[in-house]
Amino acid sequence: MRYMLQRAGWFLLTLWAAITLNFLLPRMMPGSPADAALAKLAQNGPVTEQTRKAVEAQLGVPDGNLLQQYLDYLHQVVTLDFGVSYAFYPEPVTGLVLQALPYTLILVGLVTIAAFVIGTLLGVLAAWKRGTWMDALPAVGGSFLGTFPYFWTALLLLFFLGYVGHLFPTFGAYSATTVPGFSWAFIEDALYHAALPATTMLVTSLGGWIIGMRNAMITTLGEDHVTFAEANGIPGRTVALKYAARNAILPNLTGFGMALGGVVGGSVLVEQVFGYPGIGFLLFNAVTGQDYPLMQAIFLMITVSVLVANLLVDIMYGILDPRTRR
Amino acid sequence: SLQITSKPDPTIGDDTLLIAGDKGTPTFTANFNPFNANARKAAAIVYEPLIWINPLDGTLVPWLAESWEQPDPQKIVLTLRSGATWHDGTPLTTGDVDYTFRMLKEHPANDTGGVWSRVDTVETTDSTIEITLLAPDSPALPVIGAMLIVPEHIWADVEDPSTWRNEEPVGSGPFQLGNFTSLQYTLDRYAGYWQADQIDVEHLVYPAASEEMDLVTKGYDWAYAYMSDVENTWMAANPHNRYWFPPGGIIGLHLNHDVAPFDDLDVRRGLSLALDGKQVGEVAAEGYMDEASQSGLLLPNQEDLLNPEIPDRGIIARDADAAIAAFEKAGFQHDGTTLRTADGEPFTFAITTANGYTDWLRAAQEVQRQLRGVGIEATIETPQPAAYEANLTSGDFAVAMGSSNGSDAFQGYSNLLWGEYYAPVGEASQNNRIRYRNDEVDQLIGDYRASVDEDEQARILQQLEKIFYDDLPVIALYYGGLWGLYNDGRFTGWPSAEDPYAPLQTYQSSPLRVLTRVRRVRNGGAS
Amino acid sequence: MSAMSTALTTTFTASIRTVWGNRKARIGLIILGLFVVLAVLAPLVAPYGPEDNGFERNQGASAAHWLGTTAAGEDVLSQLIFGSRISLLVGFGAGGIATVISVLVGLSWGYVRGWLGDVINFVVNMFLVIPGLPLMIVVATYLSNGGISVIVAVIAITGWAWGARVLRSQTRTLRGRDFVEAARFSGERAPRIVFREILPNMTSLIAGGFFGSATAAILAEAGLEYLGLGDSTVISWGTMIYWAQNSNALLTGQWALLFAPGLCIALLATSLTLINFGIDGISNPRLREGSTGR
Amino acid sequence: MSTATHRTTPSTPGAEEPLLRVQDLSVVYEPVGAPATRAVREVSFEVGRGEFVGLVGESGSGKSTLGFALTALSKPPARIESGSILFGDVDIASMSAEELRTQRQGGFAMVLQAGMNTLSPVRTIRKHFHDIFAAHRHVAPGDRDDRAAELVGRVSLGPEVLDRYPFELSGGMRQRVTIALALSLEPQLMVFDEPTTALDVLVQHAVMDTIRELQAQEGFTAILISHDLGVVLESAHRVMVMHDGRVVEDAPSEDILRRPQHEYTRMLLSHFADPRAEHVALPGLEAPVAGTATSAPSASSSPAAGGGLELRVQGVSKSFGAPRRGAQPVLAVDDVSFTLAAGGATALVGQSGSGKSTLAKLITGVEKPTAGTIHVGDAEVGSLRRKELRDLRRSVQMVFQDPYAALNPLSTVEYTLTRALTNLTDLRGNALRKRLHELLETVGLTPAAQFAAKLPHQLSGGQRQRVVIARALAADPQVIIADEPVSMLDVSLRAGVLALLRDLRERTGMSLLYITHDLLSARLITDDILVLHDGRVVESGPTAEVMRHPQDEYTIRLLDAIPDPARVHGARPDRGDLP
Ligand SMILES: Nc1ncnc2c1ncn2[C@@H]1O[C@H](COP(=O)(O)OP(=O)(O)OP(=O)(O)O)[C@@H](O)[C@H]1O
Ligand SMILES: Nc1ncnc2c1ncn2[C@@H]1O[C@H](COP(=O)(O)OP(=O)(O)OP(=O)(O)O)[C@@H](O)[C@H]1O
Ligand SMILES: [Mg+2]
Ligand SMILES: [Mg+2]
Repeated sequence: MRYMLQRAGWFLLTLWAAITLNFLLPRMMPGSPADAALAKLAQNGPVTEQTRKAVEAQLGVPDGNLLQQYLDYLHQVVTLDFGVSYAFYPEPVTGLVLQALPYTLILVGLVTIAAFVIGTLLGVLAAWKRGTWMDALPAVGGSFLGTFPYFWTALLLLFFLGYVGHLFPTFGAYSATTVPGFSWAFIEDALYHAALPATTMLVTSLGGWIIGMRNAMITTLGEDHVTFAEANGIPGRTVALKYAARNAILPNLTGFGMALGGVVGGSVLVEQVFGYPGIGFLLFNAVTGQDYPLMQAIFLMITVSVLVANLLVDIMYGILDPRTRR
Repeated sequence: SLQITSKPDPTIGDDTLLIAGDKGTPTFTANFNPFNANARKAAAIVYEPLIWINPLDGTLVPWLAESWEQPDPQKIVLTLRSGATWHDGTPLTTGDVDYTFRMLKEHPANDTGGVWSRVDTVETTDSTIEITLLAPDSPALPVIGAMLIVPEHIWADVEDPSTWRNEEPVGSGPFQLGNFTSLQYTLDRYAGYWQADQIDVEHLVYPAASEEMDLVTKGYDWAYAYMSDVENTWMAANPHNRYWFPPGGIIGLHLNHDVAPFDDLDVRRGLSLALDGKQVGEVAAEGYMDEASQSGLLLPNQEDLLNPEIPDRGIIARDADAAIAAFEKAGFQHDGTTLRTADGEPFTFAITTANGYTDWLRAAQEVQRQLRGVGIEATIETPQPAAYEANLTSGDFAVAMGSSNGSDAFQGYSNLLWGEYYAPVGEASQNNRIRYRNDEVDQLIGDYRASVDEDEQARILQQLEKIFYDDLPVIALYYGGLWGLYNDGRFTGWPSAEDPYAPLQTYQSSPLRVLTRVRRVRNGGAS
Repeated sequence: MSAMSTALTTTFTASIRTVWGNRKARIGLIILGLFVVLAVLAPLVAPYGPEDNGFERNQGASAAHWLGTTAAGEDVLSQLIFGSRISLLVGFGAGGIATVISVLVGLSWGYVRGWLGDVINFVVNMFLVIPGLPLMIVVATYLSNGGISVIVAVIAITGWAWGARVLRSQTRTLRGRDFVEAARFSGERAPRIVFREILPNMTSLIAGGFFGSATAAILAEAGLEYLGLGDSTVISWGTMIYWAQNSNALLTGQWALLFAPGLCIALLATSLTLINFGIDGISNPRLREGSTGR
Repeated sequence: MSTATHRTTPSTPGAEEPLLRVQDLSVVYEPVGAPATRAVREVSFEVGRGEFVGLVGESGSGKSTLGFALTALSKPPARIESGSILFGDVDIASMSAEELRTQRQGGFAMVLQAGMNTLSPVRTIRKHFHDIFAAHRHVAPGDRDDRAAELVGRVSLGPEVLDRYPFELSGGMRQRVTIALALSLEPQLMVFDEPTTALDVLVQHAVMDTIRELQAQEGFTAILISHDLGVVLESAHRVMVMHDGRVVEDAPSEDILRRPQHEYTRMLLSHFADPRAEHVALPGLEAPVAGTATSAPSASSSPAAGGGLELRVQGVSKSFGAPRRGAQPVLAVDDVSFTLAAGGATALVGQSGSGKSTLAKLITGVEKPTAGTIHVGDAEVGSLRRKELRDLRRSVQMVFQDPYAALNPLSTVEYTLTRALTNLTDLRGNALRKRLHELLETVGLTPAAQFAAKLPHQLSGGQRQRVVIARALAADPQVIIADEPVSMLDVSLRAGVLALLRDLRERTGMSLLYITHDLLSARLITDDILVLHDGRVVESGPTAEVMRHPQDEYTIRLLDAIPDPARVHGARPDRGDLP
């Protein structure tokens, strides 16, 4: 009981500190939301004193002293009402986030899971077929692809398959003519639009999982219980999957938890290149637009989901590793 | 090599103009409140101003106001056009104009033009609007004229017009909102428009995807973007693609006059002589833009305003020896390689430019290179745009890349140089960010504001040009371009250097004028 | 300390031999070596200065400009060669700083007990929980004036926590070893035990962490530059892509402008990953090359 | 090969056709980036059906490698270089992977060394059985649970273990499960690779009994690999002795015991003794005769030595907080009192987990007692602060159990000793160097200069243990706690280290607390003994007395657990044969 309380205490403290940091970080940035808005306007010609006044009146920010802002912010966090965005004024932050979230969750989330599953399986295969081409290809190939800069891979795919090949759409999560909704036409369209961004992320993140799993597998394969299973004539597939892989996957779960937690942050670079209306894009706009409320909401979401994902991994660990069950 | 060509959407009809006039981030939110900074760009043509001002040379074109007069410098009387109606058929009256003024007064957040910083009272009759200004202020006319008029019968019921999103706008412009989705919206021709006979385009399509890549590949009819190597990109993509890049402002070095040694004219002169604006423009704008005149005018647009006394139309040639001489006059020493201050320290300063403004950055780098020629080692600082804004407004800079002047020559000088706008370093000043103070200039600006005589105004302008040339408040480098791209395959009548009736800006009120002149190409000729 | 140095030299040469003995690692070392040579000898190797912009703009490949010229009239090949300096600097700089921080934190964290450990745990968790790239973006925006050193700092600050965690658990394992207890019986004090007895036994882990961080740093720098949040005045592979993108290199058919720097980043990062294959072999002999005979 | 006697006739009857025929087998390890080692060299032998063969030899002599080869489990980097292994009349090498796999049922099985880790940590015992049954389909699905229960019953475990995870079982139980799993294959040949090494003395004894009984019942052919000649002699009909990759002797157990041919075998035998005997001796080391337990420090102690200190332990207890949530706290040491006289030598014996190391930690101040007091001389250890504790280390030092783990692999001998000298003494510069050489000479590492420069991996196990002892001696301690200092060493090295400890004590007059589970060594070097059981002292007194006439039942069990070949073969090794 005391242990649980202690754990919960640290969890809450971490959460609080993260929330506070999320408050402070944006405010450390030089310039105000109005400056950001004016900088945008200034690209269409010189901005006058009067325009600044109007913009400042519009955004009406920031309110009061830092302490007051902080208290307001804490109140927002507790009530989950983050007010109105500056960069997308006068859209409410919650609406913006809720609109972007599904795309990110589906695109980045599915890709993360798929990358983990495929990468892990390939890693198992590579370790099992060690020293053959089935090892070399995924291990070296995967890690080579993994070193490609995200955005660069994205740009190349976009260029060759999108603009030159006209095979895939080049922008957005669905076509302008499709109505978002739960219809087959929309889902098909959305999948078509997600193909390139998904491929980019899959290709560049696969390598890490392959190597991680391969190394863990090789270590496990040398362990006595695997040798003993082989000595008992248990078929190779069973040994590879039920004995070796089942154990080797454990150390990779932590990484998977971190990756899952990062999903809601979206993939700034990929979303940016493909004009994908996810959280990553939103976040980039929030940062460049000095949009404190939006930044805070997104940061909070990421922080909480990382914490929660880690909690889930702990639970998953418990299920997969009986040693931690007690 | 791989040449990208345009592949227009076959579903777009002959009467439909594809315009890259708005950019999704990455999607559109429905916001057609024209006073809102994040409004959809098309809101600026759904609503109309009283007077349309040509951003190229500042000429005024009667729009909702069919005429106006300035009986004295403190009064403006506008006569409203009859026959204009709102998209719902309601007639547009002086009541709407009156309402718009009142609404802006009540909601300063919407008064982005700063109308109420100049207006004292507004009185209307059935056909006229009489405006009394706070002070003799003849240049207030274009500011007031540019104000967009909104319908009282709709806006009066809105609780807070400054946060209202106005998702189904009812305006008076040539087009009304058609279909809106988060990735694209269309405007449809309004048959009841007061000059409907001038509108030949049936539909305007504004897609959210309007990156350079899209402009070239998706068959846009009209776009506004700085396109690197335009000949090999935009022009090569379609035989009917055209471009026109007239000057729209002056890009130069903005010197902080409250920071030594930039308060010293000899130093400013030295800098000016050390720099070759042509070369800077060459590097920054790939040769598409000319060297800027130190007169502060946009040449050739404003050629007729130019003071003939200014040598070489205000172009100051690079002369390293003269530059060094000027610096030496200011107490600097040049030892053959390095320019040193009076204390013997190498002279160095930072050039501030906003991160992401790549043409400015290229310019700053070229300036840096050229300054090495006179022994100055400058550094470059690239804060994010918001921080750049904040730094310049508060005077926290020494030398900055900046843009100034523009279509309204007087407005350009007064914004930049008027002592009224002066604030010491540390206090905010949005207009006179260079912290310039000159009694002679203040006198001239006062005189101009108090005058309604065009000849006198022209004379005053020439004097201001001369001061701009002699006193070098900013070092003009090259012209910032108005990057118009269009395709004359399906539509003709676009503005051009020969017929500069409007710039090709896709934002603000410019499209209002352009769309009254553009005509469909009817039989054949389409690509 | 000479005993230490001979011991380290012995283990070092042995490690090098193990790494070199791994075919993949050998290829990695060769590639890395090439890049280092290019970077060091850039002024001699590059045909032109990286900022010489007197050439015709947007040229394709030619004898004078093997990879063409940029939109500002600079020679792409020369930029590519000089750009290796920044990538290496950022990679080794940020990777090095991140590694040092993770070593300092990870080892002390693994060694101390009680509330201090909880506090460190808390701090490290914060850095793990705060989203990396966004944090990087915010800090980069905040410090956008400092040039490449800021980028290095930003990447290092956001990149050490994971390594600290790994090193901490390894420290925990090692601190229970008899030789650590024995050092205590020899009257050694805590810092010396941590950094003299424990640390050298984690060399391969630390080296692996270093190369991992360096790879991440190189990619992060490129990402920041691409987003326009880095220092666009320096010439690095990241800024080259940024400028290429800005000047529509793909539209003008100057795809080498975009392709070459990306490939260089990938190659450099790959070389570090390949070296890590060999380092994995030091810490875990089972990973040394070989086949299961299956 | 010259001295090896090849005996094809097993000493047990009933062998017609040999089950296993090994001919000129050589196995080589070819690791990447390291030189190749030939671990098994030209070995030839035969094993008949139902035979129980022992395979002994010191660490690294190639026993496991041979075992793996026999059961076709050699994996890279190991490679069978030459020779053949005939199982029945098939050559194992000629079998395909699938044939081999099926052969594992009803063929050959292996119980791996370090049996603690041979079970998958995330699968229940039942699943382990089911996997085997499913792989070979020799047990109908409906009968599998019953069969599994029966098999665990054969190794004296209840069916409830089937639903446990390996980590929920003790080491001995795990080892039994491993044996049951191997049994489930109904093999004709079973290779046991050190099945009891990692286990406690008492458990070790029980597991060996199980193996013996099973072999007698089931009649499979058994090959028992062990480094402990005692264990092997107790069980096997025939013994093969390996040395440096070769089988140097192969003879029936009795012959080995009575007429060892090979010099190496004789050496092994010479290190075998019964601590209960009146007269106990190893080469170079003789135990004090029972009843004459007087080992006052000899007068000729070295001038540097400060003589011994008295160690008084009074009513000391130590409990550890619950290791897991919900579990009971562990009372590791329970009300222990004893006094170690200045210059005396006391043994602390007991099975694993009885609290020996904990007591050592309490005495050295690493842990604080929950109750009671410990005095070293005048200092009360429990109340010392960090600084004072460091001072205590000048007089109380520890010799660690595992010489491989107790030395930093990256530090030279010189560094290790210099650090101890700098920290614990005032010697600097030349004086320090002189003392360092003196220390090395004291522990018999000569020439000192040569050893000083070595790294641990360049030393043999015995040499390493000497360095560990030298480090403990650096500050001329008055009390030395030696926590199982020889348990990791081969027999051939063990006696030397023990002799060294005893000599040191006699020369310097320091007090020695010798912790061990090995009663023989306790008998050899201590005067008094404490038997610890579950944290409590169950018996104490002069060592020889206690060994010869144990009172407590636990002590008797401990003594009984010592392998005694004589019990099986009805004879003690004939010492007279030895040179
Ligand atoms: N994987 C390996 N790679 C290289 N050499 C090895 C490997 N495994 C064992 N050896 C070497 O082979 C020789 C024999 O080892 P083996 O494990 O058979 O000895 P053992 O008699 O079983 O010793 P122990 O009693 O310690 O278990 C040793 O010299 C050892 O160092
Ligand atoms: N730090 C600790 N925390 C909790 N329990 C402990 C701790 N150290 C020892 N114990 C427990 O105290 C008991 C005695 O352990 P100790 O190490 O003293 O035994 P030992 O006699 O030295 O055994 P071995 O022969 O295996 O070394 C065991 O049950 C052990 O699990
Ligand atoms: Mg072995
Ligand atoms: Mg112990």
